[in-house]
Amino acid sequence: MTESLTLDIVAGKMKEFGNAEQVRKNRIRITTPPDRVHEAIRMIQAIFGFDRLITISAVDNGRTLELVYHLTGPHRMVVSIAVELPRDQPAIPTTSDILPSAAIYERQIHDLFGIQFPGHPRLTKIILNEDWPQDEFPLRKDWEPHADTFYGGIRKERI
Amino acid sequence: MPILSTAVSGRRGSDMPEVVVSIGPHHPALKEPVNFKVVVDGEKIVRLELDLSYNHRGIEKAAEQRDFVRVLPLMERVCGICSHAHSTAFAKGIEEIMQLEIPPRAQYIRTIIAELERMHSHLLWLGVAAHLIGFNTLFMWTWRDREAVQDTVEEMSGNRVHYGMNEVGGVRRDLTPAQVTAALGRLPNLEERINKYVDMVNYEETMLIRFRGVGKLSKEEALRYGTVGPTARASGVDYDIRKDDPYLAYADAPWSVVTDTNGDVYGRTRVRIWEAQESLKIIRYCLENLPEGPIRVPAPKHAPKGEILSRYEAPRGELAHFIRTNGTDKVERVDIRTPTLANWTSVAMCLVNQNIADIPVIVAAIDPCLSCTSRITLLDKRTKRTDIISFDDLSRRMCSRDHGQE
Amino acid sequence: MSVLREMFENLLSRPITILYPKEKVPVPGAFRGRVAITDEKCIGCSKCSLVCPAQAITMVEGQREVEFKGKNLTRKKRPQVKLYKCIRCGLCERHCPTGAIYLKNELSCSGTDREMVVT
Amino acid sequence: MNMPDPIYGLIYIFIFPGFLFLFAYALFLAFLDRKIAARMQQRVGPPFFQPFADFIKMLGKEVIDPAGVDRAIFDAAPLVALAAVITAYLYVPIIGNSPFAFQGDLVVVLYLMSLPTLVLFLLGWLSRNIFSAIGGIRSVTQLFIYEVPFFLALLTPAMMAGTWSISGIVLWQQKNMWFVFLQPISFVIALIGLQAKLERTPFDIPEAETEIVAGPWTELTGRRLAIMDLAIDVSMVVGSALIAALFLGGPMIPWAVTPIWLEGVIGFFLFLAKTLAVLLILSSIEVATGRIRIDQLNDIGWKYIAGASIVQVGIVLVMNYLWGSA
Repeated sequence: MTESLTLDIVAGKMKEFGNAEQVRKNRIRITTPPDRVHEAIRMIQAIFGFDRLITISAVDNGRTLELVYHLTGPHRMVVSIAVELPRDQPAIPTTSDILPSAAIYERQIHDLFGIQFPGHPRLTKIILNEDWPQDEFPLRKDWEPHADTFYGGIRKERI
Repeated sequence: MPILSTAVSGRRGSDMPEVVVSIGPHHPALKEPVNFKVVVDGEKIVRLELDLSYNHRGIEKAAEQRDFVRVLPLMERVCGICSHAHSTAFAKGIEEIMQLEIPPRAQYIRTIIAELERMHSHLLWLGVAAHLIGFNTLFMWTWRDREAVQDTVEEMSGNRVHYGMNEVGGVRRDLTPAQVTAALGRLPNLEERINKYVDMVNYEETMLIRFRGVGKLSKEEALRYGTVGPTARASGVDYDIRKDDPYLAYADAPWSVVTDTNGDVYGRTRVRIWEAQESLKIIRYCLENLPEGPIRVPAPKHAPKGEILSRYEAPRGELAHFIRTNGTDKVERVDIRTPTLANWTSVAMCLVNQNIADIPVIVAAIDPCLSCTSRITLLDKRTKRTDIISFDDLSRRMCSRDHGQE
Repeated sequence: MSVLREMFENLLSRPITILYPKEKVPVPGAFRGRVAITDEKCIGCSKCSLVCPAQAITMVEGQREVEFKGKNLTRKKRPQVKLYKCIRCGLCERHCPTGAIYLKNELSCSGTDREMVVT
Repeated sequence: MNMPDPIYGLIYIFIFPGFLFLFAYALFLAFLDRKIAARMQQRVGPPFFQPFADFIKMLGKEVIDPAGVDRAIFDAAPLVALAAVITAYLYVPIIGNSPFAFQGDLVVVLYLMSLPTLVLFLLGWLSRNIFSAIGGIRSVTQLFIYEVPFFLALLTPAMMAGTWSISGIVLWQQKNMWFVFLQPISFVIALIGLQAKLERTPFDIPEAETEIVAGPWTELTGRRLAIMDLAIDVSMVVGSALIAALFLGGPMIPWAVTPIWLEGVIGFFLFLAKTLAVLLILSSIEVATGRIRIDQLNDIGWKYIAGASIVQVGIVLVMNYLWGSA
């Protein structure tokens, strides 16, 4: 276990990507614009040795879609890189080329929130069945099942 | 996924269509619905496609519509084996957002249940792994000894699977001195059995021959593919949330992170059974040093606005609940990243170039919990033709080739 | 060969499994089993139906004179549990102010009647 | 070889110790096998009529034909397997020597006992199911691995006794010594080979349920499954009786008993005791091990088991030479 990181070090190095804040002990959150996420992750990997992606969380907060990349490393510090995406046509470059384990989370988010990840090798249905209707993203707040749509599996009137 | 193409060895110069063995969603080796389309060459796996979407239940959506009292039973039902893990991870996150200080007795009780759960999960896994290699005796024995753990949990919580011990602010049931004594009374016997299994895992030839060198994952790969839990620790990655980010009573109890350098199924088996030994230590410590005091604090109905990444070391690995609240009595979003989901990438990687006979063992080695996961992965970028071929094609192919061992 | 030794030891000892319907396992006292309601104690506050995660509890007509904290009240409704919707989580027991609804340590059997209710 | 009295022959074939007894004993052995395994795993295990009940039940179940399967062959194949093993049984000494014994019956028995495996391959092939096909191929691969050492192991007693007749080998043992003491390596290999022939762990590779569902058995239903199951149970009886005859002295005792029927009765109980002993060993092997992979079996089979059996053959030749010259 190496030296634990403090907010000051991380904030200093990552200043150009956005402001960092200490959410709680050993959690740091950096808010950054969408187009810089790739760069920020590569930077944080290179400087601090963050070698593992815990997860990518997606949140629909009603106005925008938020993505939070949680990374950790040998110093056992969790750095969360948060971005906000517009609700219409949300897209963000994939990180699966630098973080292989991100591919599976990105596909999941693509399914449930409809966020596009340009550059992703295979962005097909992962969590929903193949015959799930296009353009319906069940974890968005405004999603309502339609009575006349077939969602695959069991018809709605039988749910 | 681009990573796969490097690992796939080219087929040995034949234009024959590839044989696709479709395993699952109903198959005796699989305890839960999952589908593998395994492309094989003789008995060797060329690559595989996983399809895990058979029981998506929309729990994350359902959780957004329930208040904090009613969401905990739902969280428990994410998974049967690690039910306490999910409900504790969630309760822990909500409590942190609410800034509640949980009484130490509640912390200890949660720890006891969590470690009992880990122990029963690991014993169950050992049994399943033994069953998958046809060693049914060990399967029966581990499950027999697992009953002792289950009985303890049942006595404490009232149920064998869905313990229902957690609520926001503490635990629901207290441990009576009689229960503590009974639980402590069961431990020596259990310890003896677990030590026996440690011996068996290390020296039993019939297991060594099937587990050694199967599904190997180096430390770099384990990190790269984001593996968690015993799978990662078997490859020498000493990530354990209980040490890295101590919660409950893990900071007090004497225990150490178990790692192994083998990185194969054998290593994962050893890590799991050693972890069961560590669990015993924690349980004994917690039962003996159970602090007095209340078991819960009153929790407010509403949680303030906030977000938290609640990490928990479930039996299968790191479980992460990302919780966002919005000031009401419901969560705005709970994003559950289960350990199995994190481990799938590595499974797909280590299956390549192994034998068909090893599929169940390798898949089981991460202790997959599909009811937690329920996702699809289709791991190949290359557009090679992989139709499910007709039987005639198969027989023609098989007749035309030498079917000796390769 | 510890396996061989244990095998032959087991061969001579009693089996650990039981023939279920003939022999019964002891059920611990704290077991969360079939739900039961003591109608005399119920004050009709409908807390149980609010916390039930499976929404198995509905409040039905059941007027009755009840006593709660020394006061005499008239309750309007009483709970009714759909037994096969109940997941036996015990939240109703935990939140009941009078202890009228509780879980017995009796196994809740499977059945074919989906509409079976406990009142 | 003198033909037996026809009525005695009929009774021998059909009632005792022929088919009727054989089926009962085969099902009893199947029960015992399951019970021993269960008790070793500390389970209660099945009641004694369970295999019989299973057999009757499966006879009554619907026979399902996989799409496109050749019904006639699919129906006939299990019968062929059953017929082969019960024919083999007639040559194995049960109460004294078999009345049908002839010079060279050992070879016939070995040949007939290989048939169920080939039938399994055929069934796997005919099922038009990928698991069955893989299972069938595995069963033939396994056949090639264990058959050579198994045959060598069973032929070494014949080489030493100087006869190809099972009865002759039994008689030789009555005069001299059980082959289990003379050829322990062969005995062990024969047990391993029998385990592999019966496709029991650690050699249940062709029907590995956690890998390929049930291998060739996947598409068997109803009476086909019942008959095939019975054929395997019968070949367990035949196999253990054969090992008892070749290595454990068969139903003979080294001294003469005056009334001829008493000798038969004693022989019968010796047969029971010896087959049960063989079954106990086979069950213990099954309980104590897990399944190995086919490539590992290939490795072990050709490297060690075949090697050991050739060494045993060499030892026998040397012993024969020494005894011959002495």
